[in-house]
Amino acid sequence: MDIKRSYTRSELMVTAAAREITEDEVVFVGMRLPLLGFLLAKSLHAPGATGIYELGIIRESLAPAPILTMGDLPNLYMSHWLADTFDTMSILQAGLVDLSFIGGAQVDRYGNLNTTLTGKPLKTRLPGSGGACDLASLARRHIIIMAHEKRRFVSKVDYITSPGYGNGKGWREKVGLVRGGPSAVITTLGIFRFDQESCEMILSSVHPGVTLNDIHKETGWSIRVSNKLSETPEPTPKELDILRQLDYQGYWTGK
Amino acid sequence: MDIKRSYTRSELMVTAAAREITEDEVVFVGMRLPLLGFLLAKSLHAPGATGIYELGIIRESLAPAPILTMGDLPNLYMSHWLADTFDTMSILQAGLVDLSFIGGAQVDRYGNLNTTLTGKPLKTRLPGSGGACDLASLARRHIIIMAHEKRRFVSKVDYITSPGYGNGKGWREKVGLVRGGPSAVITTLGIFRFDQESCEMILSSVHPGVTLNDIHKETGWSIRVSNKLSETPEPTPKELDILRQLDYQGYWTGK
Amino acid sequence: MKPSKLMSMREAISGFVHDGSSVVTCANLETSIPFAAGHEIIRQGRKNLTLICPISDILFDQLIGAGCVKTVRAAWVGNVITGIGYNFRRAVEKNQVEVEDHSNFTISLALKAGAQGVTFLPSRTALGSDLFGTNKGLKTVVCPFTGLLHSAVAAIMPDVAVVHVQKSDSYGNAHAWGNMGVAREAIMSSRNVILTAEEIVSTETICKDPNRVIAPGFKVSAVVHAPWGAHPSPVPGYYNRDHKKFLDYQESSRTQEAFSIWLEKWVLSVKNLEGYIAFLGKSCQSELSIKKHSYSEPVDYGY
Amino acid sequence: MKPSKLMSMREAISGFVHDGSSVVTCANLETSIPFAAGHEIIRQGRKNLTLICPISDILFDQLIGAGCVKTVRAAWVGNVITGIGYNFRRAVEKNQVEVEDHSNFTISLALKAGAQGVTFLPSRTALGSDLFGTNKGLKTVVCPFTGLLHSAVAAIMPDVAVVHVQKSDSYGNAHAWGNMGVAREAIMSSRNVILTAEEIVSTETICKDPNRVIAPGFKVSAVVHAPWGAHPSPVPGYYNRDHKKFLDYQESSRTQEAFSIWLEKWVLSVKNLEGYIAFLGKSCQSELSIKKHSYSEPVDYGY
Repeated sequence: MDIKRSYTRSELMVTAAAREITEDEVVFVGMRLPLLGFLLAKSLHAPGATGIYELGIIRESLAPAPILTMGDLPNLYMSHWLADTFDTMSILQAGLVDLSFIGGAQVDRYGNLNTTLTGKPLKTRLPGSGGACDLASLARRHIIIMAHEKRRFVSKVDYITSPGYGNGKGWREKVGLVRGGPSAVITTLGIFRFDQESCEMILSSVHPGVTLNDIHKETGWSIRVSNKLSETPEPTPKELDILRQLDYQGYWTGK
Repeated sequence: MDIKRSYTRSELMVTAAAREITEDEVVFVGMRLPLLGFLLAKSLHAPGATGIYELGIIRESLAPAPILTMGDLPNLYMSHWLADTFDTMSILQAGLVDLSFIGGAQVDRYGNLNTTLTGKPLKTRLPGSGGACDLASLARRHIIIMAHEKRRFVSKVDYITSPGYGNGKGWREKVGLVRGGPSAVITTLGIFRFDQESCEMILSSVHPGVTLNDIHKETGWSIRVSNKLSETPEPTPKELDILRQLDYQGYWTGK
Repeated sequence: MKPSKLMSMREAISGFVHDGSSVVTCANLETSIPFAAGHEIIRQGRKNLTLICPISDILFDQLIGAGCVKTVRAAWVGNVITGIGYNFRRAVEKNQVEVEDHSNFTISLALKAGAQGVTFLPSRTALGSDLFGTNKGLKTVVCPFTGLLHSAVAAIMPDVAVVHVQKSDSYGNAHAWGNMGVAREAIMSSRNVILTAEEIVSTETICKDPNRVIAPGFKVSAVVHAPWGAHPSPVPGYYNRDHKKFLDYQESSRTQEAFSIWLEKWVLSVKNLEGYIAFLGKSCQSELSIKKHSYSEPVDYGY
Repeated sequence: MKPSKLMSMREAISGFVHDGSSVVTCANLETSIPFAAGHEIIRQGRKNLTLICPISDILFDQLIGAGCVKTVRAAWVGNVITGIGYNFRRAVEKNQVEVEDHSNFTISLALKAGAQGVTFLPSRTALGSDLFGTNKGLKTVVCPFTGLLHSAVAAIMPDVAVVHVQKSDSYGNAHAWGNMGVAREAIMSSRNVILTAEEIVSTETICKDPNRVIAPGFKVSAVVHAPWGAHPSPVPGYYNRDHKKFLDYQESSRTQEAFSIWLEKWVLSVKNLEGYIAFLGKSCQSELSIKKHSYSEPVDYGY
């Protein structure tokens, strides 16, 4: 349904992710779409944001050349600190990371995320947590980016790799988590936020061309809809221009 | 009583300390006499010994110029690793340190050492543990170097800064220490070792010119004497020559 | 003079990686991955290895596909640029490989504990997650001062670490720069350490900059000269990432049959690193080489 | 552009070190001791400070003698080259200063815990010692995997760290080299951080060698240009240790009267670092300067 539009669904998602980043925030940057979202925000409205990468990289400037993975040498060049993974994790655990982005295979109504095992019994093997569990546990807030399909949007995930709000309000405190939780879910169909009272996911905006019915059809539970439901703003020409420089081969956002 | 001799008591002690170091050992080096002892051993019979310094220094070569403290810049120059204090302590805790030397104000029959508080009630304030408690807890063996005076050689120390064998055999295991314990005490009067059965200090050799009576007079308990009691070998001319180059102002061993 | 630890890749692997060994590698995460050492492990036909690391960018998948692996203790196994590791998935789903599920932080903590000589370390991560169900090295512990619940991570002490560095002398005194991942923990927690190095240099070169040293030389068991030994991953100061090889690997590993062809072509038939470099070809090397140099400024360690 | 954090020593101390503050300093142990910052604390008449570090080579003794200190959390307080710290001994024996007795490792662990965001860390050190009796931040904890007893060290999170480095930009991105002591832990565990630096350099100079960076700039609150700011302790790359000043300090601190004279001469009457350097004199500076330079070789961070 994006055929008539001048941008791809991935471009819309990356742009939405970028807009979640505020100037001067410390962002723990993951791979693929989150990496692009961070670079886009740095290029536009949040030039003062600091990027932390789990490999042991902190940088305040943009890499001087396009990068496909966070370990590409332009991402090390003229960075502000090259250190241990443990250093970046300590910064995260100490509460110094404002925001992170994670992706997943399965999410549920409380924002719990699964990237480890699916099926009942658990039988389909996925790559695993990486740093996602740590980011979901320890960042001040985190944002989930993923494809919106019924098999992925389930009432209860098969396995909690990255804790969201568990089974609702108070759960994080009860299990011993010191802060954080998901603040948004950006999907191929819309943007979701979390109800402060119930900690349940609420549809906040639908992407242009997407209907409420599309969302209900692809969601495995009866999703609540915000009474201030809006349409996700489209990427601006400037955003698209920068994004296409960053992903100049269209590798991540070309389709 | 050293007046007739060609070396000072301190020179004898440093030489004795140096002889405890075996080729290729990893030695955690403390300040003052232990530092000299290590440097002397490195210069003579143990050129392959590795020195670890709590400041965060590992070096396999001798410093190229005389040093008075371990942080003197010649001790950093061309060293093999400059790192964190925590790195050196982790190496120690992991069991990779063969030997260390510590000094103290008060020692008892089980080799417990006090460098914190003396008196009953505790009222005289001393500088404290530094790294000594860690070395006594975690090195494979440690050697105590100190002046031999009755007020310092007491049946039971007023405060255990650096654990020896506690109250005897099995104590270290009981309190949770994973290895180690003192292997020798080098004093101004003699060299003491520890009985494997009782873990009690035993006089092993007396320094030239020192009588058994001198030692009994200056020891606050009835010290046991080895049935293989010997005289501490004097420093050789070569040892003295090197030592006087290392401590060229006679600052540590001049008197 | 201490004895040299310099040896061939064949000697290092046969001397220190045995059937059933636990091996920590890929410790820099996405950079300086010791592919050459990993491929030699495959050629020597090692079995029942336990592989340990946070994330492994296709090397674990290759070792698994070649049948060398029994257990994986890791946070993520796959192909960073494309996602899924197909050999990994196949082997786990057929119960040929067991997984101990970590996060990047818990595996770092496990190796850190091993490096520090404690049997566990506390953290605030992973609480409430199901990692506790698929990893016996995770429990909880209560802080004796605050009463706060912490996750407790059991120490890991691998039999051997395989780490790729930029420069080493013959005794294992080595310089590494760039992102360090868990390379220091890998070296300090392991009983034996194999360093593969882009360059073998004099001890003097190393000691001129002791803050650049990765770990004390006395921890190192073997030093192997391995130029291009981390290709297709990048090595700071030496070569860029060969993205195409990682992208192509997706198709080359999608089926067992495709993987067998890949394995024969890139590992078995090239015999050793020299053969691999020759097969790679000069134009590929030239393409990946550092074009825009950026040198650190000297600092003074004089007196 | 981010705002500059560069300020005068007076501004930095008055802005971030208050009466009653807990201060970690002397974090490199015997090198790069921030004497200039410490003397400014004395001149500003701070009271009831808590001082934190492993060993403090005479600076803690000076701050105690000047009446700034209420509590010391440390492993060793004295004069490294001569032993006893007389002001420290006098103050403790008169119950003017309280001591929390650490070992070098336990204080490192306490700061490490603070830096890592956990409330304690386990260790195998100090078990059986009487440190547990004079330090409420030491308890024991049982490993949930092995049942082994460990010492538990409570986290310390100081109000402010004062650390001397070789080079910093105006934003707190700094290069440090030499032995690092607990400087990294000091910076990462503290709420505010004052860096005093031999040289203020461009951000470009720092970013040319990011492995040389001591900690992320965003942790730093104030940057002070302080050449000779660590005299009489040594600073790698800048000046040697002034042994004579440490030796003389033994007599200058043996009595309260002698110390008053020393304090007037070296701290109160010199007004600031510029006055101190002038008072020190050119020939002393020349004597301490680096004679035999030894520069690190450049490494390439290009792409």
